[in-house]
Amino acid sequence: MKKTIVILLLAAFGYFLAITFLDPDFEKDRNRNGVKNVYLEKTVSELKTANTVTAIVVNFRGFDTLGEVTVLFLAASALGSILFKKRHHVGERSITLPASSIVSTGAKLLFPAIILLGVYVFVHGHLTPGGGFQGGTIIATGFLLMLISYRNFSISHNILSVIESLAGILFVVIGLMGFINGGTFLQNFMPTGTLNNLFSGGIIPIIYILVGFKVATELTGLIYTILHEKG
Amino acid sequence: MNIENIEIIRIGVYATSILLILIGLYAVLTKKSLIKIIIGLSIIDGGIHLLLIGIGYIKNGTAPIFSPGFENASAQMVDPVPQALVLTAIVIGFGVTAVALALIIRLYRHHNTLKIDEIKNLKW
Amino acid sequence: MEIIYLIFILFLSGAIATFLLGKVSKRLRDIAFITTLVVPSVLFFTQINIGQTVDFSVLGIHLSWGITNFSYIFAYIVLGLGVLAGIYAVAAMKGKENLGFFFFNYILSIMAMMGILFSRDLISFFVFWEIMTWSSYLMVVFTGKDVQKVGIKYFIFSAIGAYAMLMAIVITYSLTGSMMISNLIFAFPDFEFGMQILIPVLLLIGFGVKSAMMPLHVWAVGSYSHSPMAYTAVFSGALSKMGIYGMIIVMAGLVSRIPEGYWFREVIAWMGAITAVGGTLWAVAQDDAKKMLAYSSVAQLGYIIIGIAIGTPLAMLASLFMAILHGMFKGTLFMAVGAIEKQTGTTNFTEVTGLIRKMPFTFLASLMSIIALAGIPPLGGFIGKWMLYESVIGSNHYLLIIVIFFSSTAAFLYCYKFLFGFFLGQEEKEWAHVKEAPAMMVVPMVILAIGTFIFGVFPGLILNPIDAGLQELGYAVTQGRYWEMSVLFNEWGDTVVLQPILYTILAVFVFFLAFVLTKNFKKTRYVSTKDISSSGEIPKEHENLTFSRGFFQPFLRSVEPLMRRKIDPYYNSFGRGMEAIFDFVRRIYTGNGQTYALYVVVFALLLLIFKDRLWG
Amino acid sequence: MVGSPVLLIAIPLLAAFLIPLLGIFWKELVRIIPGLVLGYLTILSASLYIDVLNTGTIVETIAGWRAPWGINLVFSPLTGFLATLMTFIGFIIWLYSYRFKRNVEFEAAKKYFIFLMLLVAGSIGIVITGDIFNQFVFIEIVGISAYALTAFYTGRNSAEAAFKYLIMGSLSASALLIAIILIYSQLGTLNMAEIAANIHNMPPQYRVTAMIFFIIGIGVEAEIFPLNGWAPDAYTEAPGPVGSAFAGIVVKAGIYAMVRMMFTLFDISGPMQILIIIGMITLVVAETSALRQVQLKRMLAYSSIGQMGLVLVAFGMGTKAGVFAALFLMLNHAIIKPLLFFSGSYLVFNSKEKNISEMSGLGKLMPFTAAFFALGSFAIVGLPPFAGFWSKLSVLTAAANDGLLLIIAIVLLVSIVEIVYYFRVINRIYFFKFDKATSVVPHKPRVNALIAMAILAILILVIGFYPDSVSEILNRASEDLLNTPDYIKNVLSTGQSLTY
Repeated sequence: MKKTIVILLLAAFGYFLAITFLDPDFEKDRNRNGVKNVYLEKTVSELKTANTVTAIVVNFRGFDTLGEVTVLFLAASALGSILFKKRHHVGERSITLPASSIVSTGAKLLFPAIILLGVYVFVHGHLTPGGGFQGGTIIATGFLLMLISYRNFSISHNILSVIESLAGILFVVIGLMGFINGGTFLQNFMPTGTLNNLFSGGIIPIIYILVGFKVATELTGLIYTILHEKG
Repeated sequence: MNIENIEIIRIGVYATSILLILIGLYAVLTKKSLIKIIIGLSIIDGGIHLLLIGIGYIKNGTAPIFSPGFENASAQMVDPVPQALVLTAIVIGFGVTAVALALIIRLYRHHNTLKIDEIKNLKW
Repeated sequence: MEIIYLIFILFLSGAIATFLLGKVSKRLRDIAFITTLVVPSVLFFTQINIGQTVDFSVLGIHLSWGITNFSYIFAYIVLGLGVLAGIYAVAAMKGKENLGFFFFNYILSIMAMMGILFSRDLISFFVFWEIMTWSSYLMVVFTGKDVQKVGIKYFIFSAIGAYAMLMAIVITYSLTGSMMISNLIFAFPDFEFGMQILIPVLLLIGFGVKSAMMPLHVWAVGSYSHSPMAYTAVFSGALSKMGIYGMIIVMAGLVSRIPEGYWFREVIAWMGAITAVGGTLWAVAQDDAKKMLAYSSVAQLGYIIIGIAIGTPLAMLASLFMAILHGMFKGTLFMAVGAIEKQTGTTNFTEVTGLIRKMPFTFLASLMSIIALAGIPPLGGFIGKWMLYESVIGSNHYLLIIVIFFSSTAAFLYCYKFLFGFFLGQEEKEWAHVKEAPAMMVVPMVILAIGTFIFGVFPGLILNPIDAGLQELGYAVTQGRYWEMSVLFNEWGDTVVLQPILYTILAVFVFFLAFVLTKNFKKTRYVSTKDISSSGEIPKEHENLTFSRGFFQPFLRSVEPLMRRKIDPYYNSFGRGMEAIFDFVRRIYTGNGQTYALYVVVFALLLLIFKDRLWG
Repeated sequence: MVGSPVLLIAIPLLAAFLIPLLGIFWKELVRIIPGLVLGYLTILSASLYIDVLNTGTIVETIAGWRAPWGINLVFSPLTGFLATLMTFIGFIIWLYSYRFKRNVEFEAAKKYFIFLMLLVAGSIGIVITGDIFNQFVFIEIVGISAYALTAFYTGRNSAEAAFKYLIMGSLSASALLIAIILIYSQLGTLNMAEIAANIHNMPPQYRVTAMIFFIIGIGVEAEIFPLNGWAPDAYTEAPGPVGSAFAGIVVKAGIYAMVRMMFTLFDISGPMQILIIIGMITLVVAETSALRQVQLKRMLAYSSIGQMGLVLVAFGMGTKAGVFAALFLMLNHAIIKPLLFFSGSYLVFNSKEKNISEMSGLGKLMPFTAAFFALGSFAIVGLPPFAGFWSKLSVLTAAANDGLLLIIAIVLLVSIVEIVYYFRVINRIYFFKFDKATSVVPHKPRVNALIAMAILAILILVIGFYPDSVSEILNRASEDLLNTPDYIKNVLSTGQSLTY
């Protein structure tokens, strides 16, 4: 009964979404000369960043990214706070089954490669598809792999939080340096170099690397917290 | 490819994302398990992210990355803005999901159940 | 600095100082309290000129304060009663907890009443009205008895009244663009028909609550009887008159200027009549003096409302005269009850008897006030009632006059009950130790009682200022013309030369008093309760000989059909019904997160369905 | 020039990242730094606001890109007013909760202060940003801090409350994203001013649909009727100061986002029936639900929702008087509700089951707290001469000028309900006998908490006795909200950012 009602409701809702998005007029009247063209043009001419998406994420809409990093930071803190227990002891890991030797050996083998890949992805964020978030996530998967392969694998929470904090602080400080040098927050104050070089794009790669660190440590921290949670 | 095909691709993307949103909503509205509700929320997020990407699509578009020698290819590039937005939206969705899962752990600790209709100590 | 501001600043700072000093020293607190009441009163009567105004603006709304001839009349009641009851309160409340708070609220409500009289605009009027409401509310709940029932009831009704008034005020503002009362009165005849009905109705609801007009009176009894008696004197004596004050402005300023005013008058007059009859009957039925006086206040306010509704100059004079007199004698009676309560610990007629020798001054004050209340010459109440009868008959309300006569007559019953219950009858051993109340309590009572007498003998003392005040409301210059119409009162208002008839009445009265006080008293032999023989039988120890039990049963039985119609239960069931509905409404918040998610979707859907209407 | 609006966001974020680091060295810093930051923000915001009142709107671009390309922050008479109010309330909340969780683990306290600070920062962000997607990000920052703060106490049903909040919050975030998608796909921009300038080029069916999804997206934070199921639970279960932060800061940001969207983004002028209808329903349902509440905080929560309904009604009138009244209501509510939550928390703290019926006679034992509660109640129900009266009066006069008599009547009737439930509590705490069986031996409020309450109480009295002290500010703010062309012009004409 309830399901039927819900299905009917959703059908109606879907109908309204459909007449909005599937209407041929939806494409016809679109303004195709919005900010997009400016972004594409300025990315090359002023920021010298090959990857426009990165330029947008880090520079044009860098403020969003700062907020986004804050959201991640908040999520990690919130996890700690929500799962916080009065008796402060490190819980037993929930996953108690030992991994098979194939997995553990493979993990050992793969771990450096994954880290390396992650680092590559966020260092080349301004040149190739990829960037801090993607790279950070990859690194976190490396740690996830280690955590599920080795029961005793542990990471110092302090180190994680120091890296995390430092990355965040530096992000804001770079933003503020732009503020001091150029007059606006997050404004580029470094030479932009030439397009398609590793050292190009001004502060973009630096920020993206910081984001990479932050995402990696935060995701690892998240995984670590949840893994050590006894349900 | 002719224009009709492109329309079909585009509409297909939109339709898929709408469908995803509806599926997610269905899970949120009918499933009793907290975990499934969160999965439903994630599916909604997925649908919306797809929709967001979909509006950046242009015919025969390429990725908005300038390779050496193609510095003036911007006319052919898809809209980069939705991609940047979706990156942010994904991360935010991820953060919310993480918090939600932590809350579920807490709820399970407290109520010893994952059924949403049994967790209503707070009402009226 | 404007003297008007100074008065309010003195009141306010005095209130705060009294409150704070209460933490330090009791004596200082009492002194501060009395000073705060006396100094602004003296300032008011000496420094304030009629017509003097101060103007300022708040939030772009022009406001103005100033006293008029008309509000000056009420200032007599407020400040006179305020000061006297204040002196009384210091003694009466001695030893109670939290007195700083009591005095704070006392001063605030006096200040608020003065503010109401000063307000020449609706906003200040409302502000002071609300300050008066909440400060009196805090007095009602001060004793902590039946707080949830009585206090909340008082405040709900006050809020209904106040908000009805506020609605009228904002409508007025939107129609005239000004908050001045004079502008409202000026522009009122040009309003469209609906507004001409709505605004007076809303205002009358507001004022009707405070003046305890019939369907809105249910708060009055509980509140009057629950607040400390020292305050009830002000509450019933002065605060309820603020409702009368407003009502007069509405009836004279607005209602009389539109053709439909006739119906307003009839309806209000009949409501007043019902109030009078109902209040009287219920007063008769009470065994508790506080409640009896509370009902009696309701009834008296009913008379005053009738006079206002009739609206002829004589009726207005009568109403205002009765308003002032009622403030005096009801204030005295409440104080007397307070004194009895302080000395004996109870206010029940069935328990306390024979206090006449124990508390002679209280008795004297009560006696005079009761005579005034009952409307027996030469005390003031008589003149008011006489003028009222005359105006009611003069305006051809014959049915109304029958009702009024009925309730006036019935009022004698409770008047007698009050005197007999407390003061007459046999002395009980239990009350042998009772002494007269302290002088600070007795003196204000006696002063007020004497005042009642003086105003009864020289009505012109009040009637002249009232006359001047009525001119302010647009009544023609009367200068004694109207009360001269009464056979009994030829020229009393104008000259202090007493006519023979007055001498006669006065002589009789004085003689009677002298008789009571001197000769007869000495010859009386005091015996114990059981020292009687009734039909040859000597009563046993356990037999109850207190006559005050079951007073007037036959009468009450005969009027029972009238009294069965109580309005309280309807309000209560309405309130319960609303609570049940509200309780049902909050079940929307089921507590289930999934349902809330459903609400989101349904809400979205609703908006999408009606989307064509959303824009703009 | 003392600084720039961007610091209002950057400094708290910096401090939030710093706190975990500094906490390693000296634990007390964790408590002090948020206070310093919030205090600094208050001063900064106030001084910027004074500048704005004197010289006109400050538009701050970010990363050096002018308005439609980069994100920009708009510090106008309206947003400056709200930002100053929020930072101030945030500081007061910090002051109140400075010694909060003193005896408990350092970790918990650390997180509490981080979340609180980011809650304030996020709310400011919602208000001063000029970009709809950026607003979405800030809404999420506020959301996640709010979830975490709601679930702060591990022993209670707080996780349940937070979970409900989270479900509704993420559904609304999805709706907001759909709205953003619609706008971007049609207009190709995310900048509010540019959207406002071009909104009439958008085909009406998409325009209305986008508006609907915006309403749903922001409605959860703004606590409009069917979307506020989370609010009573969250207010009840969150720590006391957090309830006041919700009522004083977060809701205000939500309401602002909603009216900015309606007034500027969609450039609607004249009365907005939808806001009036939603606001009335919210008001009536919330106030009637509050009547029979057993728990004090829950009652306060419903009251808060109801007040926000009234604010929306006032905004919905669309006239200058209406907007003025709404802003006045917001200001008063932002001052009064925290006071009620502060003092109410101590009352709740001293009753065993958090029930109102167990607070008998606490007024005698904790005179200051009870007096502050009574003052707050008097003010919020609109008794003169306290602050709430003037805002209620402005709402009513604004409604009367539009001839909305029915609304006046309903608002006044609802006010009576409001009086009933507030006075029940006042009666209970003052005029009932203290009962050891139901109350615990009172914990007296600490000095810092008393100071925080006293500041708010003084403000209530000042505004109550001299409402003209704020009327100029509110006038400027309401003019700013209604003047869409100027907003567009200010934002789009700012080429380079300000220098200092």
